[in-house]
Amino acid sequence: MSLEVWSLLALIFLPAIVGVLIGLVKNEENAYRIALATTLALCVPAVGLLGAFDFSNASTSQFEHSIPWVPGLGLEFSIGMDSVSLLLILLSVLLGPIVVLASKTAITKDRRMYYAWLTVLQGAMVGVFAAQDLLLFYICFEFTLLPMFILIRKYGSTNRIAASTKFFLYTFTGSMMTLAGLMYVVWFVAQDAQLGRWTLDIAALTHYAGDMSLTEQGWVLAAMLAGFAVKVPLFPVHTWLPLAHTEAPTAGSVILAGVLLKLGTYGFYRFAVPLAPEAFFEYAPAIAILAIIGIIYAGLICWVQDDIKKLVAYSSVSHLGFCILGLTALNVTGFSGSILYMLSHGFSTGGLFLMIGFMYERYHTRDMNEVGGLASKMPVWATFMVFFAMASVGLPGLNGFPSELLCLISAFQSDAAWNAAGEPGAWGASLGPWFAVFAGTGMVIAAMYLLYMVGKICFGAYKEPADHHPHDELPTDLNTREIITLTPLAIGCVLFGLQPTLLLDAVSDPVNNTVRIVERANGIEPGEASPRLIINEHADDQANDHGGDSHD
Amino acid sequence: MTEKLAILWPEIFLFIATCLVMITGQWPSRAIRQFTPWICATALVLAFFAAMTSPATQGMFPAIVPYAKMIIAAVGLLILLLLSGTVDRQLELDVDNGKPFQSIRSNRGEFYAFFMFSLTGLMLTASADDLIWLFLALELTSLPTYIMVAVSREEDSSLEAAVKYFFLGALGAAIFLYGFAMLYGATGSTNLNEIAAVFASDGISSIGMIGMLIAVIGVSFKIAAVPMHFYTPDVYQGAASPVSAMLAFVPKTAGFLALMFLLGTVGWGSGLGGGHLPIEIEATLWIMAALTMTVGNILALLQSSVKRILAYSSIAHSGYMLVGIIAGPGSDGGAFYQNGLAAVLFYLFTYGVMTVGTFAVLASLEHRNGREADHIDDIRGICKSHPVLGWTFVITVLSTLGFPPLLGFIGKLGLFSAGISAGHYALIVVLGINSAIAACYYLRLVAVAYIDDTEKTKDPVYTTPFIMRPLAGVLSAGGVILFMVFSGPIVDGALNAASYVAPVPADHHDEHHAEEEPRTDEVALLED
Amino acid sequence: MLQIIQPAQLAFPEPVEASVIAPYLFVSAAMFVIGLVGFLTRKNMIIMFLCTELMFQAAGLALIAFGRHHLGADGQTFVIFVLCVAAAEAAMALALVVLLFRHRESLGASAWKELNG
Amino acid sequence: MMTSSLLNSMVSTVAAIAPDTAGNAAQPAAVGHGPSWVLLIPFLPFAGFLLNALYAAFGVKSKLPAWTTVGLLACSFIATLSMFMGYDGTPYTVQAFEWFSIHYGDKSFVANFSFYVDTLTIYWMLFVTGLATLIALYASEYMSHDVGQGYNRFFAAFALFVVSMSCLVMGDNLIMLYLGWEGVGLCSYLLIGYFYKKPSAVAAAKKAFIVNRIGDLGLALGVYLTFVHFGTVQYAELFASETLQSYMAAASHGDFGAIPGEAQWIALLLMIGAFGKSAQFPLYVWLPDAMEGPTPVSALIHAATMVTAGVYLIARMYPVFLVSENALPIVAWIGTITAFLAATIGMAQFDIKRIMAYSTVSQLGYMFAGLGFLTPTGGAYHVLTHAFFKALLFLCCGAVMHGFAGQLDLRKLSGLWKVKGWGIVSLGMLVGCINLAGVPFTAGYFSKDTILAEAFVTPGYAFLGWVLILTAGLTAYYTFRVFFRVFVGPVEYHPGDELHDHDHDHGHGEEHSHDAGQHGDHHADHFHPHAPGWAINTVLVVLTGCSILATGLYFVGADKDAHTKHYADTMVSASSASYHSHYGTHAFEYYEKDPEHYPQPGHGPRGSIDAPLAMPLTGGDPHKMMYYISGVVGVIGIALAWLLHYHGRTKASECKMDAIAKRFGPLPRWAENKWYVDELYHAIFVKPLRIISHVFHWVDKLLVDGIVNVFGFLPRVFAWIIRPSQSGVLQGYAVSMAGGLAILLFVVLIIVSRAGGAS
Repeated sequence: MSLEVWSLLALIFLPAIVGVLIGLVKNEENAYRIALATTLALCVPAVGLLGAFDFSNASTSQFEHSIPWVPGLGLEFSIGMDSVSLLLILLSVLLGPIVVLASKTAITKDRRMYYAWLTVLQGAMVGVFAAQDLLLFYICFEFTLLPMFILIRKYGSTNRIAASTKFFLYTFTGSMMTLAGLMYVVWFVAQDAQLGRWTLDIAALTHYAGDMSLTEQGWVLAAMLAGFAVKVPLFPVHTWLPLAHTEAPTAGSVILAGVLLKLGTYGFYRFAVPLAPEAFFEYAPAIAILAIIGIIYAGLICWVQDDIKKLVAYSSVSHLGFCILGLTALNVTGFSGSILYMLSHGFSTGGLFLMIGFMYERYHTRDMNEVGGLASKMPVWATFMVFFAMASVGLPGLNGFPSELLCLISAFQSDAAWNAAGEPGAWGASLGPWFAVFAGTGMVIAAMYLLYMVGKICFGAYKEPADHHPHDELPTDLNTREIITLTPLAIGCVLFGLQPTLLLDAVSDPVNNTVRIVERANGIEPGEASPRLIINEHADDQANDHGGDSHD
Repeated sequence: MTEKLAILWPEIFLFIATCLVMITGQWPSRAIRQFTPWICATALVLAFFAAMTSPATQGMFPAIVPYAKMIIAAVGLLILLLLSGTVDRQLELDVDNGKPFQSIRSNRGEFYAFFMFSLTGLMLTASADDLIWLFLALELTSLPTYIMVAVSREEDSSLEAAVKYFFLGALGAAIFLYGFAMLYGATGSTNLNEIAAVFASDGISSIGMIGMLIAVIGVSFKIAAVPMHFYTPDVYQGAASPVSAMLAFVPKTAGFLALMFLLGTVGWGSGLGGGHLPIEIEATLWIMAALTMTVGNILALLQSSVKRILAYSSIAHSGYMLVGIIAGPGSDGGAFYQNGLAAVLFYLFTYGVMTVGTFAVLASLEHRNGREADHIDDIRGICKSHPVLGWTFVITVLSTLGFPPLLGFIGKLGLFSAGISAGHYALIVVLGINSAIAACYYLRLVAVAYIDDTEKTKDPVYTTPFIMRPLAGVLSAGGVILFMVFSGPIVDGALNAASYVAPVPADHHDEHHAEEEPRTDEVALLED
Repeated sequence: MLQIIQPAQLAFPEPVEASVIAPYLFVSAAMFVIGLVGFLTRKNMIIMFLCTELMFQAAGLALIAFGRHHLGADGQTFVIFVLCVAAAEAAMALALVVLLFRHRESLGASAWKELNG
Repeated sequence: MMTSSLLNSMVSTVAAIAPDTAGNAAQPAAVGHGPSWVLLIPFLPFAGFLLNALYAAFGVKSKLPAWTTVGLLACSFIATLSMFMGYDGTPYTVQAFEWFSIHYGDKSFVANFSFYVDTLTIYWMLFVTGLATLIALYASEYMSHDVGQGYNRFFAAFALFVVSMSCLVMGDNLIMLYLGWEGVGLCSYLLIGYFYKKPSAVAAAKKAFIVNRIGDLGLALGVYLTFVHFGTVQYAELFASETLQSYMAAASHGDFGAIPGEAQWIALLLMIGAFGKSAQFPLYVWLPDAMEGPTPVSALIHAATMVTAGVYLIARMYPVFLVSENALPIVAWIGTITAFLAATIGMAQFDIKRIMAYSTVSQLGYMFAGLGFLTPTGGAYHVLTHAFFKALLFLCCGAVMHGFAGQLDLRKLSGLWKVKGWGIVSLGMLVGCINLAGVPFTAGYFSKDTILAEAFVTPGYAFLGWVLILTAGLTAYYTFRVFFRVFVGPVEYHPGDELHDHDHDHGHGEEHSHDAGQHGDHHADHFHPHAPGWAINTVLVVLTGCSILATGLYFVGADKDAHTKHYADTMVSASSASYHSHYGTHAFEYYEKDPEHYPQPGHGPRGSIDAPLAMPLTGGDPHKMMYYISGVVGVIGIALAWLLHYHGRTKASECKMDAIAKRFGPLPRWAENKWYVDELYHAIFVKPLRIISHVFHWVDKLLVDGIVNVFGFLPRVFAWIIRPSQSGVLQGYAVSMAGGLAILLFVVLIIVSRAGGAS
């Protein structure tokens, strides 16, 4: 095994081992130290992997290694990564030290257990993205529920039991259906005359799954949606998220927003699209409509929240609508935008959750009617708050913008009738401009609710809860530790905003591949011109006809 | 005859041990009395190895014997550990305090003997190829457990459990016996292979079908399938935890083996394009499976007694496993993923290990007054107060939930893939939804034991003085982890055991066997 | 093993028609149903147990009838084993009932309903 | 298959010949790479932003940020100047770094962080950086109350604004423009909300951002559509695109039917963006409220530069607007409506800064009307002159506000000219006012005339022309109303307090009470206005000079070869805002030269050709007639203002107008209340949306989550239902078993019989 494989294994298993160790240490303070040291140390192999990754060959799975596990089921401990996985792994690893740092003063009881599970969660998340075996993916996907469940149930606020239970059961129920769907695909591929063996290798499955009939794909897609859509979450199966986010400890919220929701979108990208390409093509508009409803509906709900954390939680629903919209566009811009969204959303929303956490530690309330005007007391805090809010609004130059832009453009593009360019990889599904228009209102709504939040909490006259007592360990404004926690996220926001092309280049190959899969499955030849181009050639006589088409 | 004998060595070892423990258990010398479980253990170990070397048999399931008996012996060992101290506790205390030993008061001998009888019966079930044999083996498995339930605790509730168990058990036995009679009537043979051959050549007559249905329904009492499940929670709750653990494994295994053998006679080759049981049986089992899972799981939601929860969960698990039975051995039988019977065999082992672990934790805890831990508050915060037990509990419960990547998940995966391969999508959806419902109460158990804050209770629980019980738990939890990682051999074993030779129509059979088989038998008889 | 007892066939040179055994089967079925109904309706545990015995014997009767029909010894063999088992059960049942009676001074099955839910 | 490969070859053929055909067009086809020092223009202010941010982080308590900003902005201005000097007529791009590039097949979505320099860019950047430098200098004094408090923050946002504006104007693609667009929006938000303890400022900032966001949505969709339709968002590629060229050709014949609907939609969508940023009806409501910000901000962002971004956008994308049948007429109408509406409101306001704000809205309306009248030159020229004189006016108002403790009510100030130290301010005000009023031979006069005349030149817009002339009169009236009330007449002043208070200590609660104790001083008779210092005066002098000198621009810079008449014309005509198609050529001149071939569109934006091309009512060349007409109208307005607000006025608060106003019934009150547009918007948009949001919230809580909870609860319900079967009674169990089996077998029987029947 090469060093890279060892690094990857370390990323998955070291947290688990350390988690056990943390559970055994005597001193609670040491739990924090060990967790911090581990999460920081894990950055080394992660960066090493980044360095060793061959980006010229980004769509093939690299650092592959597989260990037989349950041969009877074809289950192998098979890991590896393409560039999409690599980036998501980096995201997960990066968030580790941040959430550990952010928890230092926030968590005061049972810290061993807390840090142990936080660390274990790290490994599981890496496992999800590194899995090259369908069931290994599923196992890690499901396993992440447990640490999160514990973090919410044990360290959440008042309504934590209901929140954690709903979180677990909702996603668990959905993913049981997903398991059934995935197993069906595996079974189908095993029947394939060409392959004729039972395999859980994602690449092989992706290759053969497109042979399923449309009906089969439809059911498989429905099954996968049941799990992934809940995880994302897509309207109308989103209600667990605000609750979970609101009740979770800060670190939990950050991880939830930063990575765990991305498991759903990653599932969409990695499984729902390639394994049911025709069905996805067929039902993409329906999914996109749900995404758009989510964008608007959740956005408006944000606007009337009093609980600041709930506001940000609903904003996640709204934001991830864009991510799904990009996926349903089924074109290169859409997938790129969506992957970018997966990466960048964690930074801005994660940042907002941290901000709220820091505020909560000081004022012990999340009610925006009780605190306000914090800019005068906590200028540094307020600056970061405005910064992350703006990143979340999708201000160009910050991280929200490139992904939002690409997702919307892709929806616009994603209609043969509207897409004059007619290039391969461009038009994807049949969404069209109206999707972009309605989704675009999300931009306005995001501005409404985030500025509403910023206006209430940062600006105006200073207000504090009646029973406010200053936190013993914390200064009025952010301390150095907290600033250090926020800085990487802020840098990430700017970096993603100004250099999205780094990421776009990195994911370009896999994305083009995925688009090819969809196109091939739907009988679109590479380089085939869209009908639009023909119309352009004869613009004079067809213009009127076309006008009718475009609004269909 | 020797051929039969060759596969019966495990039973023989167990039977010898049974005879021995009946004597040693009553022995005045304490050392010898306490040696009793070790005899059982030795026999079980011997049986395990004897089973390992069992040759293949002829018939529908030629390779089932070694696997089935090995898992029986292995889980039997765990249960044996768990049974320590169940009976004669007061008696031994009295002896410690200088009272003379009164063998009349001692239950030890018969208790272990019954346990061994029951395991013998279970193993015999695995070797059964005849209705008479099957009937006797099933009764041998069940009858001792009735007594064990009754004597396991010196409380009224164990008697109540025993009476319910016994009467309903007798009813169930009567039902499947009547089914057996009709099967015999329909085919003229009690030999399962011959019955299968008749069914294969002449089709299944209506009396045969009714007989089969009645037999299946009767046997489903053993696995606590709806609507034959009613006794389960009461009996589990009434019996001592170790005995409940045994009840969760032993009759269930017997029932599933019997179901496999019975259904093997009609085969899974019916339906359009094959791959299905005859529709009457499939419909029955389908409804039964769906109801069993659902009823088990939803009723478990309302319980506050951990043992009742586990009982209902045991019912639900029978429902899961029925999916494997319905799915059958798959079309080509070459792979685990589509062999539902292999999945069932694997799951039986999995379930045995997990459930023994969970019960072991309960069995290891008791209140000051000797009342055993049962209420959900009794396990509150045990991860703090008794870390080893607590973690055992958490691991085994999560595994029972089927939480990946624990052993239970791998077991459930087999059922999932077999069900899907056989095309029973709706049933798989029911299974999925039920797993989620089940998650609700398993999570409650995990949360109570591990996560939630603890308050001081008036009546805390303490560990029992029997070190073997936690040991059983730890071994189970260790097994869950170990076999999670190295489940390959067991999966392969289960697959091998589940390889099903579809019955050959009787006319062919006659040409081959009717002329050759009896001759060998006669020779064998002469040699004897 | 059971095929060895082939000589038993000698005693019944002719297999009988299904119609010949039909009455036996009716009686058997009736016994089974009576047993079942009795089990469901009677409260006394001893009588309940006897009802299960009745069901067992119904099966036995059916076995014998079928055995005659098929001209095989399997049926009778089976019945002998069934009788043994029934005897064993009876022993257990009586022991149990006595024990229960000591505790509750009642033979009614409904005296035992502590465990429920 | 055949057709597709055939099409492929056709596509590639078209692609191969595209550069040639593009070369024929007048659009800049070959775009070279420029010198990289051009990057200094945006990056120097960016350095300023970073430095100021660092100062803020380290709590610098001096005027250091101001000097940093002024210095860097000056350097940026110098760089712009040298860009202007060094420009050789060929547009070029300078790339800072890659931003977006996604490739698929042989196409791509490319939008780099690079800058596009042509004459329009230079034209805009010159006054943006120049004014920014001056206003930063002004602010160094104006904001001096806040040294060590919000000073760093102010200049950081200020510098960031210039960065954003540079990106907006100089970006080489629409995405960069969008970046700048939102960037200036952010800075506007931050600066309007500078006094963040004041709820009205926070509300105004929020309103500005959100209203702008609505426009931004339109812009964004326009950009997307541009990309989807033309396959590029880069100006150079877009203007050279074969498709656009063919549309232009079609449009020049009035043949809009040949242009696909979605291509025409682009302009309409971009237009919405422009309306938002440039405060056009119906999205103008944010701008008057934006006066909550410090006055330098109002001057730079909300008068001179940012609000002209809409004009820039339309000018930049003029080819795309030309191919849209309805876009430019709508722009013209909206511009005119805005100009008139804002003027009527401006007439009734008493807050001088608000009056200036409404006049800005109104003047922006003129610019838009100019764009709509097919004279981007006129629009751009008015942008330039307006930038100078409106900045001047705002800065003068700011000086007044600064000196009189936040007093802005024209009823409470009078005769400032005579107060010691206020000469320069008053002079500046006068110069600004004559420009705004369109007094003959001022820069404002010429630039406004360019637009007005074009209304009569372009067929179909005569009515709008008259409305604009009327508006010009109103403008002159309300402009001089301010001047006559505040700067001349009897000397009288009352200090403001509330604004000053906020101006003074915007965010320090501890000092609040301390300050409040001093309020008595302000109200006391011995209040001494705080005359502007050297920085303010210098800036005012420079700007006064610029406003006067801007007149000269009308007479210089003509380019005979290109048939342009003055500096602005030359600059604009050499850029994408020019139109060298048949359709776009100056209609009047074209008609004169070649009436035979005058395009006769049936449904073009110009309406019917039957419209008289001579000046209506008066006849003659509209360009010449307008000199007289608008001059006269302006003077009438001023005279009215003199009569009603100066003549015989003895007190600051009373004048003849008060009596006249009463005769108009409720109209003045309605105008003063801005025709209740804000209230209307609140009632028809905000309120319903808020209600919908609440409804959604409850729907989410009760219905969506409720269903989930019901499903979550269902198992328990079923469990409660079947729980009685576990009664604990042996007999019960037996009965249940038997009954269950009976039902089970019955169901199976039905299933089997069904299946049997089917097969």
